[in-house]
Amino acid sequence: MPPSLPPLYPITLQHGLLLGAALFSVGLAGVLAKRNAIVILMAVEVMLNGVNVTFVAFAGYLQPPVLTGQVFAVFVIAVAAAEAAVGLAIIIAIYRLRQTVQVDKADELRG
Amino acid sequence: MSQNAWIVAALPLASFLLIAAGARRSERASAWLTIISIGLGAGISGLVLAEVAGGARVQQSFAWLPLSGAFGLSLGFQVDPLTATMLVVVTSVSLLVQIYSLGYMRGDAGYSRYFAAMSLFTFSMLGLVLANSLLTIYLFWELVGLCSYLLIGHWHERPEAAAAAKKAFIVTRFGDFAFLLGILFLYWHAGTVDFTGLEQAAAAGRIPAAALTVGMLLVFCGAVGKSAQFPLHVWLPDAMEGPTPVSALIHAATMVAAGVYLMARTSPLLEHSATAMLVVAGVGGFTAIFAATMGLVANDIKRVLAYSTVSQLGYMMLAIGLGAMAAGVFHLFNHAFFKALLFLCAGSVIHLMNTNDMFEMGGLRRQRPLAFWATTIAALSLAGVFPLSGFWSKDEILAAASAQPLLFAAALVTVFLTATYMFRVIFLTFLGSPRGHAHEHPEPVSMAIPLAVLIVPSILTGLLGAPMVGNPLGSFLEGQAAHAEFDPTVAALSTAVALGGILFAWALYGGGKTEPAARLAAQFRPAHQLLVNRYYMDHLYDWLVRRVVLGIGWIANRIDLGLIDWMVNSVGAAAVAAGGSLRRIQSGQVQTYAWAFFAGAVTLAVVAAWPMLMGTR
Amino acid sequence: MDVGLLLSEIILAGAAGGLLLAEAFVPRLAKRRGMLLLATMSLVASAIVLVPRAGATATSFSGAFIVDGFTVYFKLLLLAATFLVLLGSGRFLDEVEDRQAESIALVLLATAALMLLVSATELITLYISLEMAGLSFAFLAAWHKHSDRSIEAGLKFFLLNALSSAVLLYGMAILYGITGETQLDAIAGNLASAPTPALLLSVSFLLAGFGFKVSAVPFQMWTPDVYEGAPTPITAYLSVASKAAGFAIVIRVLQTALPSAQQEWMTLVALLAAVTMTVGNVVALIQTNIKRMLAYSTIAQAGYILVGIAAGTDQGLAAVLFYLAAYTATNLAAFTAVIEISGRTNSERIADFAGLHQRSPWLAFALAVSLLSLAGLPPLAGFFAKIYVFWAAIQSGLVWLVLLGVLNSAISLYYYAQVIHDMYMVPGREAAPTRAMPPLAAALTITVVGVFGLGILSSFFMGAAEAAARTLSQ
Amino acid sequence: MVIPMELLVAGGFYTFAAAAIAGAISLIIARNVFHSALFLTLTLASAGGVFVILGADFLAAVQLLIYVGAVMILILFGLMLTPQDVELPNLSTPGQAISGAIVAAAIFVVSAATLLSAQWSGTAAEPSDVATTEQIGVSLFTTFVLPFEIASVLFLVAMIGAIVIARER
Repeated sequence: MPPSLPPLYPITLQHGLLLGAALFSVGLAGVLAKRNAIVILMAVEVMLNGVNVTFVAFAGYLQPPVLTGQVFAVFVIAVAAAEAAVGLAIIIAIYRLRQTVQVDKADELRG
Repeated sequence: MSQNAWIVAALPLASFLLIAAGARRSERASAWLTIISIGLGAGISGLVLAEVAGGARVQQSFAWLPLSGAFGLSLGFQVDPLTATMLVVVTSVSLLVQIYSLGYMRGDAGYSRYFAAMSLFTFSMLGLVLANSLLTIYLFWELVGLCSYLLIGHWHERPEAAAAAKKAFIVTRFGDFAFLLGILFLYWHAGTVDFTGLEQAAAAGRIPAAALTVGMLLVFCGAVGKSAQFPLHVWLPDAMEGPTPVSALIHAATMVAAGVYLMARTSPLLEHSATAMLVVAGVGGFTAIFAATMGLVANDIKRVLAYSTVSQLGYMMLAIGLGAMAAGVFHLFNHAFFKALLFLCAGSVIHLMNTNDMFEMGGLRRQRPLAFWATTIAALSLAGVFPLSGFWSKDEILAAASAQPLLFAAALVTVFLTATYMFRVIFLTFLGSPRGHAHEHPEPVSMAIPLAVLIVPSILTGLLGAPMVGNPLGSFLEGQAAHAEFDPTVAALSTAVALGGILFAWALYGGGKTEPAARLAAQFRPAHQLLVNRYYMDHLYDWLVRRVVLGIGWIANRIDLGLIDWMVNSVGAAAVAAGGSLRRIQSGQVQTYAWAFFAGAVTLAVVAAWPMLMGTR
Repeated sequence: MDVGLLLSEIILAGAAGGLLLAEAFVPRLAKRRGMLLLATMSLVASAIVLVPRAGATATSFSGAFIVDGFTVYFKLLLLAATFLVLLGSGRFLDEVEDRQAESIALVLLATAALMLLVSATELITLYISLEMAGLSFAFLAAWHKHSDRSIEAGLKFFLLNALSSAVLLYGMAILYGITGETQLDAIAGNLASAPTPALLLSVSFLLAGFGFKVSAVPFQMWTPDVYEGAPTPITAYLSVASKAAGFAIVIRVLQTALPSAQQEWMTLVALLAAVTMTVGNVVALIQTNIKRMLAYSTIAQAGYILVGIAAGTDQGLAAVLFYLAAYTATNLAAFTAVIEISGRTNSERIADFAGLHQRSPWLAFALAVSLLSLAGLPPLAGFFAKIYVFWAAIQSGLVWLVLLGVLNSAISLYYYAQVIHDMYMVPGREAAPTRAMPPLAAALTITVVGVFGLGILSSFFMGAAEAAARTLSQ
Repeated sequence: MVIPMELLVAGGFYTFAAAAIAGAISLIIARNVFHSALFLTLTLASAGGVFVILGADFLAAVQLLIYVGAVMILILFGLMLTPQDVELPNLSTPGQAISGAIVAAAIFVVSAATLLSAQWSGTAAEPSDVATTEQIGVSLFTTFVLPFEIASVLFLVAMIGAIVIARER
């Protein structure tokens, strides 16, 4: 079955999925295109939000309703918070050594 | 006990591992670990033998490399009369030799190494004896070869010893390679390498007759290498470069007997191929007489014994080739004891004189009376003089050969030659007046005891196969009441021939004189030269290696350099070049890595959905 | 709800907490030897708790957590690997003197996380265990925080790990959307018999996410950099424990949740296996740093292991389980030797291993044995592992993959043998022989014995692996 | 005039969705990292709005509390602890940025096409609008108590590690 865009309204599952995919991809573009490690971290958060939107969309529309998707999203948010802390700790440590947070400067290990 | 017969082999392995792990720092510990482990093994072997005599049989194997389908390899052990007999021979001779080594090797720099290798060797030999399949036997076969290499080259700082070790290794490799081919060949046709499985397949006619012949001949090649049969006999005399106890144990009593054991073990298969049997008998008979003639002129006491070993192994092969497996094993059994005794006596006089050359000995009867009497008894036994042990087994073989005039004649001549060269040794070494300088040092008790002990079986073991007690060993091995083929005419004839040989030796060397022999040698100079130069076999091999093999090697090398090398190098260069370009992708940029990651994920998704996109699913 | 099933993990977490508290409140007591003793005791206790569980399958926490033969096999492997890594970590702990307790505690917590991961049968539990392990590894890789290379390794691992879990999560979200379930067996129950494109998208994303954990090409690119930059004991730990758990969860998810797409995932895994072993071996050819070379070697090994998964049979699974045990022993032997050698020479260049045979024969021997096992030479563990895996693949008709695998093994011999050649044939500079710390020597001995034992007695261990694999397919 | 509920929902969804995507794109385009952080806040908050529309009221609260409240503060601290030239550099090399965009687009096309073409069995016409807070709360302490407990240990790991790695010594 060829993919087709959902109708303008009402809002359906497909709308949510499309938004999720869009956020995921835009976040990915940010990860691949930005140099600043902290901004990359932010872009990762955008990707995770894309996934969360997908989860919530499924949780909202699936019949019979199962909230597992929302619970999953709660955990994703929790992990994202921990991840941010971990990432920032490492970024601060690398900044202390090199006075920069540009990821393309971290290429001593290669080959 | 026979259910756990593997313990017999495990004990010396444990002692080897303990020595390697640290006991090597103490010479005393190394030696006693070896002796105790083998001693225990000998005790257990006795129990096993008793149980097997009572009817116990064991057959155990476990899947070593379990693969589903038709393949998969298993290892295992079996206990039957042949195994039980061999266990006793190997452990008891090994035990006595180890005790002897205590004194003989004293002061040697590699004392612990020697005992470690001896432990490993005993383990391998016992494993070989216990093996229940050709594959298992082959593993231990190779291990035995490795130990032999280590022990011949024990004094590796001596170039002759190093060369001899290498020669032994390489020559036997030829046989081993054929053996391996034979195993694969039989496996191909029978689908199993277990002895019982092979026997059933052969009995049921599931192996084509021609295939069985080819397979058994290939297996026999392995035995030819290990048991130093013509034309792969050249390594054994050189192997005398090793310490004398090594010669006694592995180049007389046990390891070289592995070939005979292999043929005895596979004799149920061999019996299905008359051609293979004829070849085995022919090679055995020829080797017997061929090696004996070379023994006539060697001056190195150990070399004479080595030729004698080759010759006697030929006897055993002859018996097996004639279908008299029990007679062959009986001879192996007797030979192990009196040949070990001969070597240990030789070691005793070598220890005293510091030379192997009999023409530098003479008159040693007074200094080493025990060795003299032991040698005489063992020599009489070897020559087959009634009623010593060698008489009974040799006569059984002769009786078996009596139907084949040519083989019978060869065997009979060999009896004469055997008696001659053995008494030549005795006259030159022990009688007459001293021709060399003895380093007067007393013989250690540890060396005397094994000599004294070994005299007993050299006299008595023949009774196990004697007809008047009903040939118990033969019945045991054959699994049915076997009557010894005893032919009074043959017995009388062989005894007479042996006595004739002794008299001939007396005429030439009696009382330690050497002139008659020298005169005879001058008279038959070409023949003498031929014998002294060992039928130029070594020269022939040398020439072959230098001209033919090296020539082929040169051509192969050209091809190798030109073609194969080029191919290998190209593949290698391509791989390295590919590595180089892939390495550039590994740029150190984390975002490149992330990019590759997602590109890979998309690719996976597309590949996964491809059949659906194409509508094929 | 049987909390007792969690006991082995709780013991480890408790020991980690105990270490941290001890360091905070009674610093005088928190000496390295005592801490290591506590840690190893907790590992042993954890193993003792586990062993009786091997016989029966038990689930708990609404089916989110399972203990069966399969999980016990992997958990014991993880515990053994952690134990050996801790034994060999003396030098590393000296270097991070001010944070020893945290180091050991993090390793224990990472092990607990991997054990939870192995037992997870529900996507949320699986995800959160995976993240816990991943974050621990990011820290541990960056643990030499004053070293440019270590911190760079940490950053790279952290970023790529976050991305891989994002993709994994997306795959899980889609799977959840298709089935409305997060329990693996319920997912399998709700899946239609024929796979849909959405399911295949999910499978692809899941494979990408897991591919990161097991270093499958092209998701492997973090591996060499992180292995080189991270402290060597951590590299050793990553290369065996993380990888074993990664394979455990790949197998669990593919087998339990996705049998309906088996044909498709077998194709994908076979493809990954082919690319992974080839790239790993080819790039390893030109490495000059031993840790980097071993990193590419582990990538290649992951390729061989994937061959067994691609076979898709019980026999293939058993072969994979055995392979992982053999690989754990072998790789730990190699890394433990490298820890000691590079610690002495202060160099990780392969060229500096020249003449090692004279300076430290035992180390050279251990490294040579492990490299030969990695190359797959008999009678070492690696040889039998390869035989089993390849045989299972042949039985599934993947002859082309096995041929490629054999070709790869031949290529690999070249770079493994090069190191051995340098150690034994090339004269090196003189250096006073020193003695290794006893725990490290013990770890080295245990692993080398393991490499021989797993090889010679392979049928025995293969039996255990088969039993473990059977519990999964039941 | 009564505006149908459907239309209201649709309007809200599109507003929040557009804001979320616009925020995400601006995050990439912005040259100043602080601006990026603000755009991230916009995206996160808008995603929270989408959650409300999709019937996840509790999750929307969590999103605002944790993301906007905690994570954003953390990121701002991170930005301030790593003072540098906040303007440049911005994007990676053109090659990296363009190939990155291509792969991101490919991911979008593949996932969107697959997800839109799929048959989602038994989906409702509109999201259920029961109150979720209690249900989620209960399930966190029953069905999902194990991941909940693991998450607490995960935070312990993050805490230990962050303290060790980020502290000055």
